[in-house]
Amino acid sequence: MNKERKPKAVFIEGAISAEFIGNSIAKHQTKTTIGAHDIFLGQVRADIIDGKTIKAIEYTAYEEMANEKFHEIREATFKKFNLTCMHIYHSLGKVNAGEICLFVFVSSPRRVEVFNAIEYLVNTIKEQVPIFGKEIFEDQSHQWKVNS
Amino acid sequence: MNKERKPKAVFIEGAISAEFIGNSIAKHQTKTTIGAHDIFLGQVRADIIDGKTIKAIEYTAYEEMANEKFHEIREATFKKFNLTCMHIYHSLGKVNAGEICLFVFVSSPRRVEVFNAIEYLVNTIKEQVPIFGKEIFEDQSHQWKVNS
Amino acid sequence: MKLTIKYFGMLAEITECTEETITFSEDTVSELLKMLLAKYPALEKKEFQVAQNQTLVSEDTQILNSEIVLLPPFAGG
Amino acid sequence: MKLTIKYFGMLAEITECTEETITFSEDTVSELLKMLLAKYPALEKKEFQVAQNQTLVSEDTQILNSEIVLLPPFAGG
Repeated sequence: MNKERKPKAVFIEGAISAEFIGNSIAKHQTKTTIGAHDIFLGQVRADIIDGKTIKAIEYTAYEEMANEKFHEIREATFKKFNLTCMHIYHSLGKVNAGEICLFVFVSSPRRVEVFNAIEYLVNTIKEQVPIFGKEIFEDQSHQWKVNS
Repeated sequence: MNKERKPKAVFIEGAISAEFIGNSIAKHQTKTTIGAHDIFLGQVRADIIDGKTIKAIEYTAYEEMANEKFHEIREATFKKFNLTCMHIYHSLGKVNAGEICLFVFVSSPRRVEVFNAIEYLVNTIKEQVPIFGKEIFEDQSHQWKVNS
Repeated sequence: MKLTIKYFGMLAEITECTEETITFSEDTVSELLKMLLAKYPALEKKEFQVAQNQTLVSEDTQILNSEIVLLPPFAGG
Repeated sequence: MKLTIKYFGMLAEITECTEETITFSEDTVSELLKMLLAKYPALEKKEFQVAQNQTLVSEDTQILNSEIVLLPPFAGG
């Protein structure tokens, strides 16, 4: 597998809607070699820290490097796993608690491929892509998100 | 965790629509302790066998036992993993190639839980639930589906 | 006793019915299977499991119930 | 040479700017960092990485480019 793929747009302004995800699923119903899809969604939690509740995360990114990294990760994942297709979307800007900020979608003829690919992809994105999250509390104070 | 949950309806007549999945995702946006969702979708492949293409699978089940098993698997999965919620839907009747026949949806505060839970759930469902699939070719001949 | 036997999937194609009632005076699943294989020799070549009370049972299980189900390989998803 | 330095996230809060241009006559990332830590002592306590040409670089990397980026811990997803 040495197909070269053009970089695809990953960043979306604001939250990713359930409808957008539904439409993306619908678009795959013409691809009849696919037997298994796996979709990971990251959702903003209303964590309570020292009595204050997070009401939103504001995402920023070093976009030039992030887009480059997303492209590299896509290529590496296609090489590592037998996938028919792969889609990655991440929010920039403000995403409220309960809303979706990350949408990763992989499809393959076989389920074992999608299980392995989704975990690898999500972990690699969290580890390697320069995205930053400002966790905003109800009183407008904030702290910086750290991935665990 | 020893909550007793009532058995939930799993079987859906015909294919599971992308819209149904989108709506199910939307319903989780009020649950602000969730940080990660994982969704597995099984889609009917148009496999070609001895020159003939599968155009649909017709699913039947020993429903009394299948519902019992789905309930057992739900309970076991809730005990094994830290999940906020879990939904399982499987088609009965005819599902065309490209359409979705299995929809498994787990949510948790943390991503590691959903990765482990989705794989366990899908594998256990395929292994333990008495569902049968008649693979129908374009010329109306058929063979019986075997899980690999 | 009267026993209802249900067949699913490819097994129902062999028996040409999804359900039948038979008279059975023996004791275990193994004895029932002997009877069914005599009636439907083509079953011999098929892989299947037996359920009683919505639970899979082994060949030496006693038949307690009035309903026994023959299940071909599971193929969900 | 003239060097543009970009700051992201919590680092931009410390420097009170997202970008600045400085005059830099030394050679390596390590020398640049010494200069920046002198200007912004609060950076000392922060964890961060340095990128040149959209790639993470180590302290002994030579500064070739006209743009250097300071990145706090990644927190996507």
